[in-house]
Amino acid sequence: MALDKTQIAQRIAQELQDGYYVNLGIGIPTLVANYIPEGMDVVLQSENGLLGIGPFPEKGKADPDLINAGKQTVTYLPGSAFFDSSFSFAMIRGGHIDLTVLGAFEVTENGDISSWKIPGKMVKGMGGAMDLVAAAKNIIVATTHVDRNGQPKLKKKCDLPLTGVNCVKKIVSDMAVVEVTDKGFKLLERAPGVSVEEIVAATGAPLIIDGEIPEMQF
Amino acid sequence: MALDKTQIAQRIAQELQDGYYVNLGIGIPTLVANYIPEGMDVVLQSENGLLGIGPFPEKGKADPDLINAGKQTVTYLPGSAFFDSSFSFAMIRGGHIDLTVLGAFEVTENGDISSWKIPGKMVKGMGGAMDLVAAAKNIIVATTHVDRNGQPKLKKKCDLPLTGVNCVKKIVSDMAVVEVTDKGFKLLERAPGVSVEEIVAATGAPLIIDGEIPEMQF
Amino acid sequence: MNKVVKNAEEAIADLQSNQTLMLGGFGLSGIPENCINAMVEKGIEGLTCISNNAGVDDFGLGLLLKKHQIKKMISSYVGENKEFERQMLSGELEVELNPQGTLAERIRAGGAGIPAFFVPAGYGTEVAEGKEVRVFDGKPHILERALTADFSIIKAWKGDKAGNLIFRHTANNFNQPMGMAGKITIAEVDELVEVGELDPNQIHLPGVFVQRIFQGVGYEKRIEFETTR
Amino acid sequence: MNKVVKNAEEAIADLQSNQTLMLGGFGLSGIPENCINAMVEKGIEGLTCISNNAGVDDFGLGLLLKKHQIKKMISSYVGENKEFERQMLSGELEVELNPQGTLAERIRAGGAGIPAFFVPAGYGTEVAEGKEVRVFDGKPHILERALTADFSIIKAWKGDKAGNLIFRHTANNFNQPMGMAGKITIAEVDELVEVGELDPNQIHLPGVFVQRIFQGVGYEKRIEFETTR
Repeated sequence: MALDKTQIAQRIAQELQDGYYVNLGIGIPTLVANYIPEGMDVVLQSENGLLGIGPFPEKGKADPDLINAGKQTVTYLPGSAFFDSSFSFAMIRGGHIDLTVLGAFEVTENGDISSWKIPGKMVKGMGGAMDLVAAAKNIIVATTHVDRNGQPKLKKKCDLPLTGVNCVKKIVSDMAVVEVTDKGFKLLERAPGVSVEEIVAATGAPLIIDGEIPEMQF
Repeated sequence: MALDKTQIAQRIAQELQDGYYVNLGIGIPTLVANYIPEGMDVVLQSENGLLGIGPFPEKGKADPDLINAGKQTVTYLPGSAFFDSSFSFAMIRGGHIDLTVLGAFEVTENGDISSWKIPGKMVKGMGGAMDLVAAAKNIIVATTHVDRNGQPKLKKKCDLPLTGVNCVKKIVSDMAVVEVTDKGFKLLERAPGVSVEEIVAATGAPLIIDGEIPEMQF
Repeated sequence: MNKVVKNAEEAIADLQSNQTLMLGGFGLSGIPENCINAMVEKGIEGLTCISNNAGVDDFGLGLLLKKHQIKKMISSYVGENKEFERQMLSGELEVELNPQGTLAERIRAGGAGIPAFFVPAGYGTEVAEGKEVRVFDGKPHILERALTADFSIIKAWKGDKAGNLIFRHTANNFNQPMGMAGKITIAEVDELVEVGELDPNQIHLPGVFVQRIFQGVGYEKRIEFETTR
Repeated sequence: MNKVVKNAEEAIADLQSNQTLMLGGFGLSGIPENCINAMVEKGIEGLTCISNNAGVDDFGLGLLLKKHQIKKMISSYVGENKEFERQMLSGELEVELNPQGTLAERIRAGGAGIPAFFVPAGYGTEVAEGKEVRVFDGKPHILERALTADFSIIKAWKGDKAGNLIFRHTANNFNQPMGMAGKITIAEVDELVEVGELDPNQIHLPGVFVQRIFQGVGYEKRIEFETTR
């Protein structure tokens, strides 16, 4: 059975390592924060100027001067630091963030990603996504495997305007964990109960399938 | 009679305006700080990271963490701010400093300046001088009119390696105040008791002399 | 040298139609509420506004949009504003979208006297169209130009009468770099203190960058998405 | 995640000959005394040192120079050091002189992922030799490249165990940008405190940039030109 959003976040959390500085995009990626393994030091960066995002505030304690990049009220943790936007992106562009997790409309077998614009329909802007994908060492996309119309989101070529090229390293979808290799998509894991055939059918580009594909472990 | 160093500094201080942010180079320029007119707000910038240089510390109060760009111990004033070197030069390069006063080996009639290197002899480096002359809105050179060998320092062309081109706006020497105009050097004022003829003789490029040249007033 | 003005009206008195402005803030956090309201009141038009976001329909820059005072926006994210979307799609409003980090760095560069610089962000996307591409260390980059403005209008937490500013939490965001990039920078602050009351090691933006300052009144500090545990 | 090391020896344990280092400080103010001494002790050679100055004959980087451990210096001002001058004039030491602001910005750019940028400083001088010149807004600029280093070795005032740093007065200088530009950044501090003791609004260099930190000992903090009233 395909994963729900929470499970996608849970699976991505397994990619975290002690000492990681991580930027989590809006949506499913934000949920990853809830599954940081106990005892592991992971510091969350918010590109509007905070290193060390804490949990959402208690009711009545929301501070308008303290929001995340999704404009949600947050808190900060001991050891946090605040800084301006140019410094924040110096941190991102300079490669000091270990991992970026973000959503996508489409991802290609060579790691291109479209995530910010649907011509004629959605014109919200790219925010910090282009900077993040151009600079982070490791970029994981959190997404459903197919779109609302059942069309593959993992493709040979993006149809929508690009956010970045050759940048996505891994995709964790509701159906599979897929690595972007020099030779294209490589299937690493299946969602529990989802078959390799189902994943192949739902993917818009060839999948390298090397031996037995294990189920994700939670 | 030609001015002494203190008088050169005094004359330059007359160029200050209320609200000016000023960077004073090493040597005579530093002395300008002693002649800021009473009641005038002038803020001194030190390119190693201080806006608002105060007087030298009292004996026994020198702080190794608080020096000026000449590496002398200083103090700071109420309203001062400290910052790093890249920010300091953002301030300078971005044109936020109103006036830079510095010494020179040579200045040319089109505003070129040499001040940092004597090939084969002196190789200390340019420090912040190249950044300052490339960016300040107004650059005044404080200098003797001739060098130790009696040779003019105001010339048609620099013989020594340049610090910057087309940048010096005014020269206050021990003999004269000279403006650098589109048409070359223009004599503005004479040191008390120094004749126009003496100044012309000591200058290595033509001087525009427009009417009666007044003596400097102190 | 007196930088202190009475209020927003006095601060923006010589601001004119068709000028280019930078306006600090991220979402509705750290926006110069007083000056925005005064600009709405003043009715100047044809403005080019450099601001990461465009407010919401009834607050922040949305107020200027509603009255058609803005000709062009240079931003990174303009969601959460229906009137904005309408004006953009209808062609009434010109919009230049920048990657957020590129926008922030263009502004910092404008204040720092760096006319152009290379960044990786946007390479291979429509952002790169018409821009010089150059490979450094095997990675393609695009050349981006600095931004400056006739006025930078920013919001800080504490400021002293010499213009030194301290920002609070994530309300800093674009305010600090924008404060460096305006020909004239106007700072409105929650609290205006005497010179000497701020620790010189804690100044985020030194007074040299700030030409006018005043203590704002009646801050609404609206929260866009109040999220609690 | 443990960033705290015991001392300078442990901090530089894997530093090797022929590597490129950035060393913070302006003159003798804010230099990483402990690490410099440990490097002298360790005897590594062939170093490329990026540092605004080169210390004095018997202190700071002068100690490494004296033992011929430095192959190349990238600096802006190297006066006040006779041995330096001798080695440079004799050709034993390679020296690249940069305008100070260009040096600082090249370092910041290295940390900020900006591979190259244009500045006016040095145009028309020998600094511009071999560099691309381009006119922006009527003014010629030269293209400068970013600097990075295998190790950045910096000195701060207070630091916490997460690597967050606060500098004091003009001892900040090159330490902050260099802290951003090292593949590994080592910070020695006057005072190492627990996580949470520093105000998050007052951090000059956030911990993400710092890989190793320790509280230094026996700081001499020599004054180059003690000047009093």
